[in-house]
Amino acid sequence: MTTDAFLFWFLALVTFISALGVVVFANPIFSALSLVMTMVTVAALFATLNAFFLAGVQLIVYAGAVMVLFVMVLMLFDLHKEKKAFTQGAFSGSVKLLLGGLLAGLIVGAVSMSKELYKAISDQAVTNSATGIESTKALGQLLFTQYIFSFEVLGILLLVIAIGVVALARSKGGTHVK
Amino acid sequence: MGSDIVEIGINGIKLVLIFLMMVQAVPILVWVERRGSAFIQNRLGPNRVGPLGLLQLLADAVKFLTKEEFVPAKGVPFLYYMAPIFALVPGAVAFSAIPMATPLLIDRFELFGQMWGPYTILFQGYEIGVGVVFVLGISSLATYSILMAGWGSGNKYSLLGALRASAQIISYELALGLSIVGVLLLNGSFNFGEIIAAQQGPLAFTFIGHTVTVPFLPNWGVFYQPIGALLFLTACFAESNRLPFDLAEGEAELVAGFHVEYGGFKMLLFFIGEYGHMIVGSSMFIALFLGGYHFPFPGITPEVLRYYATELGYGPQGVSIFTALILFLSFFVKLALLLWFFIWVRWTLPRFRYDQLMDLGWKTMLPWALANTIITAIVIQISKI
Amino acid sequence: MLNEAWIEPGLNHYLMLSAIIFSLGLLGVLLRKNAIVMLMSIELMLNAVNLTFVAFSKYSGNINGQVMVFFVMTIAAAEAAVGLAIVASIFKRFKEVNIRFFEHLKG
Amino acid sequence: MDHQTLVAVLLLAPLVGFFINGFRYRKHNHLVAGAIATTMVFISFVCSILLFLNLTEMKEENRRIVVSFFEWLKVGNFKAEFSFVIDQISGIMILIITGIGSLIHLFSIEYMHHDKGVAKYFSYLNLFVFNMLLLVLGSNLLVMFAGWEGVGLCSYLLIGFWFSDESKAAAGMKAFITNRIGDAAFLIGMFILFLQFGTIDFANLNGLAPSTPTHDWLNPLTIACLLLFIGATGKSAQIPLYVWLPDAMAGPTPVSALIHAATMVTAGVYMIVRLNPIFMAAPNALLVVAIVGAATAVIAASIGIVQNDIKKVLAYSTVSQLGYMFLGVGVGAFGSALFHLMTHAFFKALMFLGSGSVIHAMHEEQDIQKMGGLKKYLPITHLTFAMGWLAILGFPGFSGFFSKDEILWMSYHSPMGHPALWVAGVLGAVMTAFYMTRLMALTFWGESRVPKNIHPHESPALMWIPLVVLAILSVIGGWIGIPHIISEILPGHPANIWEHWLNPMITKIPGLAAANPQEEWTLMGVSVTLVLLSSGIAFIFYGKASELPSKLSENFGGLYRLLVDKYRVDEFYEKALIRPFVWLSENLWLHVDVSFIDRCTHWCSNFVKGAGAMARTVQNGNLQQYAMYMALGLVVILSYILMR
Repeated sequence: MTTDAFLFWFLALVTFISALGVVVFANPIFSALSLVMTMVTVAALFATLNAFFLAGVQLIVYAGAVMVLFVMVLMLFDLHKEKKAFTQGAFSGSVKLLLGGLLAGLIVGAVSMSKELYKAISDQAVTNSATGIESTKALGQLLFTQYIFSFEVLGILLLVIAIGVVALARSKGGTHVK
Repeated sequence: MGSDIVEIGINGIKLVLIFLMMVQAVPILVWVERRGSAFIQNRLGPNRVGPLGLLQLLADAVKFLTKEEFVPAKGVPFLYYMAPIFALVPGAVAFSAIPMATPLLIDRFELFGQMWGPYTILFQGYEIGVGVVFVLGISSLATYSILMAGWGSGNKYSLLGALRASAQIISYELALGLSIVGVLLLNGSFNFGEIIAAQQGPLAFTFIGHTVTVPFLPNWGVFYQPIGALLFLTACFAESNRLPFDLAEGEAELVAGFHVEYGGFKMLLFFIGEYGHMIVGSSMFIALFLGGYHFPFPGITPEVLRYYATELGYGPQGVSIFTALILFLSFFVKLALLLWFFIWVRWTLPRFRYDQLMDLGWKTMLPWALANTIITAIVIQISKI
Repeated sequence: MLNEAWIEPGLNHYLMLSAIIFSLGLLGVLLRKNAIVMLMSIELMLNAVNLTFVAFSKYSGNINGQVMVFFVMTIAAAEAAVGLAIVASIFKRFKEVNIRFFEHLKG
Repeated sequence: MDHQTLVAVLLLAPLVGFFINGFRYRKHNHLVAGAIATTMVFISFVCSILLFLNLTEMKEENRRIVVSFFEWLKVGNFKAEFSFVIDQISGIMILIITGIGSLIHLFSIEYMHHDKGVAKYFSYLNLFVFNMLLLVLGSNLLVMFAGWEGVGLCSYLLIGFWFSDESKAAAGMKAFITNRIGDAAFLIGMFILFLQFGTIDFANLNGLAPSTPTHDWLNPLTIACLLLFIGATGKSAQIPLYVWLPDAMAGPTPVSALIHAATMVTAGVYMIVRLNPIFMAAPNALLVVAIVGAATAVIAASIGIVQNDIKKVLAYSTVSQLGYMFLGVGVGAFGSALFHLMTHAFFKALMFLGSGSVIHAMHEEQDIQKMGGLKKYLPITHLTFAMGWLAILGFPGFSGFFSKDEILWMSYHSPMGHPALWVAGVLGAVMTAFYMTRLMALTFWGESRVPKNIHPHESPALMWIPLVVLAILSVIGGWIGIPHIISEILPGHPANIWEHWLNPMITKIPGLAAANPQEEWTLMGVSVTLVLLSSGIAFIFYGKASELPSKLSENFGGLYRLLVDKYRVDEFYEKALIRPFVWLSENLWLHVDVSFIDRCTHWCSNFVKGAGAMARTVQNGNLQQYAMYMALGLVVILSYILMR
């Protein structure tokens, strides 16, 4: 077992457990913290895939901003442990569980039965550089040439959302001292 | 990761050393802060225990360790206990990614009847290609310790303090991230090593085909990015929740914010976390704007030092160790001065009001940082003509 | 069962992991009644998809996948902001974040 | 300015006034609203004058201005341009409408002073002017019909202007519904004309009118003309649809002056004059028109004799005078009818405004039995009213004399006329003289019967200026159409400008013999003498406060009651038409609509509701269930792809 393999299996295990935690913790705050853990391990998995920049962005954006928002909202709402974390209905609940299991089973089965995808090219190209600097540069170049339009649209989307969210969550009278 | 057992061992030892360095800096800083504040406020400060009150540190440590352990009745014990530990981790992890001197070269040597080496040991915890992003990402996790503490304490003041603190940290993280984009653009790299290497020697740059050299100034980022440096330093204050940005623990309104319910050793851990933040911020500032471990005198470059060491008769191993130690000294002095600056500011400036704080972050610093980024990009494009 | 080829991580491993995480997220959406937890489950699903993108990007040597991840992250952040704002509005109105209360929004 | 712009301004100015006052009717007081509305109509008046002057400068053969804005409708070979024509007829009409209109607007400013909805009132008035202009300017029947409906609407709105009074609102509805009957006939007549000639454009229609008249009663042309005439009876208050006009006096008095005396009610006459070649081709229809006109003139006048409401008297007088116009039209004297239309517009508007002034002075008192001796309180009103009185009497030299005498003469002389029609006309004139003198005597002369708590006063200048202007017009208005035989004995022999002006537009009466001056003089003398006699009797009856009227009414009680009850026409309509109709409607409602159609529709809707309820269980708003369906679909599709 090489270090790479050890790292992967360790991270996969932690990811799985914390993802499970998101779904099963009755207290939403623990769910959220569990999700933070998942985010961090997914960032680590990105790093094992040599996507260092994305790992950093994952940490900053997801773990550092989005999840903080979630945790803050949850704490503000002061939701203590819920008596019933799951929606009622034994039948529909079991159907839903079955569906989730089937989906996972189908994909895992399909993937495992397939031949090794892309096995040949695993050690080449920009993505495999040791530091990830080149991959970051390539990412930037792609983003600002081929995907420039999407990038701009995304910027506009963010602006619209910023305005919309402020309008939606605005409280009467404002928060500032007059 | 290393390729054999010795290298792994060395790396492990290195991490422990860096962690210890950070932790051990804290008592000293506490003493400096207390003496320094007294000095600034025209008081005496702790001066009874030991010479200059230096043994006060030990007395404090004993006091912290012997205090009563308790869990708030309405708190969440798991979060309550985890919060101080999480306060420590991001600072330590982030600090490890910052290089403090040139690498050490270790010759082949024999141990346990086996030949090992040669090794190149970096003077930092680990080398990461996109170090800047990594440090930013890791330090953004620090919010969670505050939120966990605030929620886990089961106390309104704690929660409010925690929410304030995390909102503040998120807000200022934006300005922080944007303020360094200028430096990143100039260097075209996320790597601390490359950024620091680019800052050695005298101030020299080319602008539209003209090469300008200022022989008496170092080639530091702060001369290229003064606004960026100022914004970064300010945001660092906010990130570490220190005065004038310590709204989260404003005694007058929130008693003591998220650590109302903490005492004893857990409190100490929070202290270490806060100082850890300061250390990480200062190190990053040094690496990005103050030339890293390079001397402020443009004449004294690592090459010059290596040359002297060779003159003194050291071999390659000795030369590298000599150079690294001297450069580490340079880094250490800069760090000490910056930390003193942090303390100095804390005891000089008054506290902001919360809305002023948010206005400063969103309405002043963010636009300035954006403008700085855009202007830098334009100037870089122009200078390439 | 556990032969050497199985232990060494490859594309398949990442894909399976992401499939499992995706399904967990799906179950979270289907089963939890707290709207915020549902939003978090959606984030989980998006993360699983991101993992797939990065894995394919690495193993096909094509960096475009990482660009997609970049976009997904941005949109996920936006989605989280909007979702939370709506949940906050609902909470203000009903003092409850049970997803069934959102049915009050229908015509 | 070119013609198109002028016409556009002419039409749009009142519309703009309508919008300005209409949108801000809560904000404008009577001065602002009145100034805006009056200015707008005055702008139209100026445009009319400019257009009219343009018209006079043109050559006689093609003296018409046609302005087309856009193609309105085009379905198959049915085509209607949104276009307007200004020729000899409509040129005069727009002068009358905008000229008298501006005077009445001016009068209204003071008259409506105290009303809360004054801006609304002015906006309606402006809208009316716009629609009336549309009516007279339209170059085809469709545009005319648009205006026709528009004036009906405005009439309804203005009659029921004080709708908080239920009887006034009912009067408005009565006018509206009665007009609808006429409008339906008008529309059908229009369709028949289109079927017959393939066009609804006036110029084309008149050009296509057959030169040889048809005497067949069932000829489509005759039927179309009769239907159009029914439309005219509705709008112009002729038998049998005249009942709405007396009730229409519920509206503000200036409205009565503008709409129910000077302009809208003459639309029927205008329409027939406009289509005179068509009508000339259907002499039978014209005969009906003449008989109805004469009958209306007599009957309405006879009702007018016993009315005590000042406005009701004037209303019946209007109906009667409109009867004269139709009599003129019916015997082929289109020019004379139009002439009488104009002079009538002057003196009747004058009298209505005068009555408005009186009512204003009497604090909304309309009963002439409670007036009397107002001469000394309202000198200007009295003087101007007297001018109107002389004009309607047909006192020689006044405008009414020339126009009415012309019609009477033609009804005798024209080959389409008949001595009986002349007799009816003279009878009407005699009665007109009687009741108008009675009105004068009871209102202005004799002893004052004004209640003690009312102190009459002369109206302010804004109200009497229009009166004076109209009085002058009532006197001199007839001088442009002095008949041949009178002009011969006058110094300078003034030409008959009117006849000359209208000549190209009017179809010649076939077989019209040369006038015999002696005969004409005789007839004129007879009618004038009888009229003077009748007014003399009325003066003695009422001016001298004799006992005769009450004695007469006692002796002829049956007749008197019949007259007071207006021949019980309303009651007859109620019994013969309205009740059966209501009965039919009720039965249809209860037995067809409720028990059959509703049941069918309920069954349909219940079916849909049931189906929806079944389908709704799928879409129950439960987000997680939706997500489950999505997951289900995902699993199914995935397994299908994998199993393939």
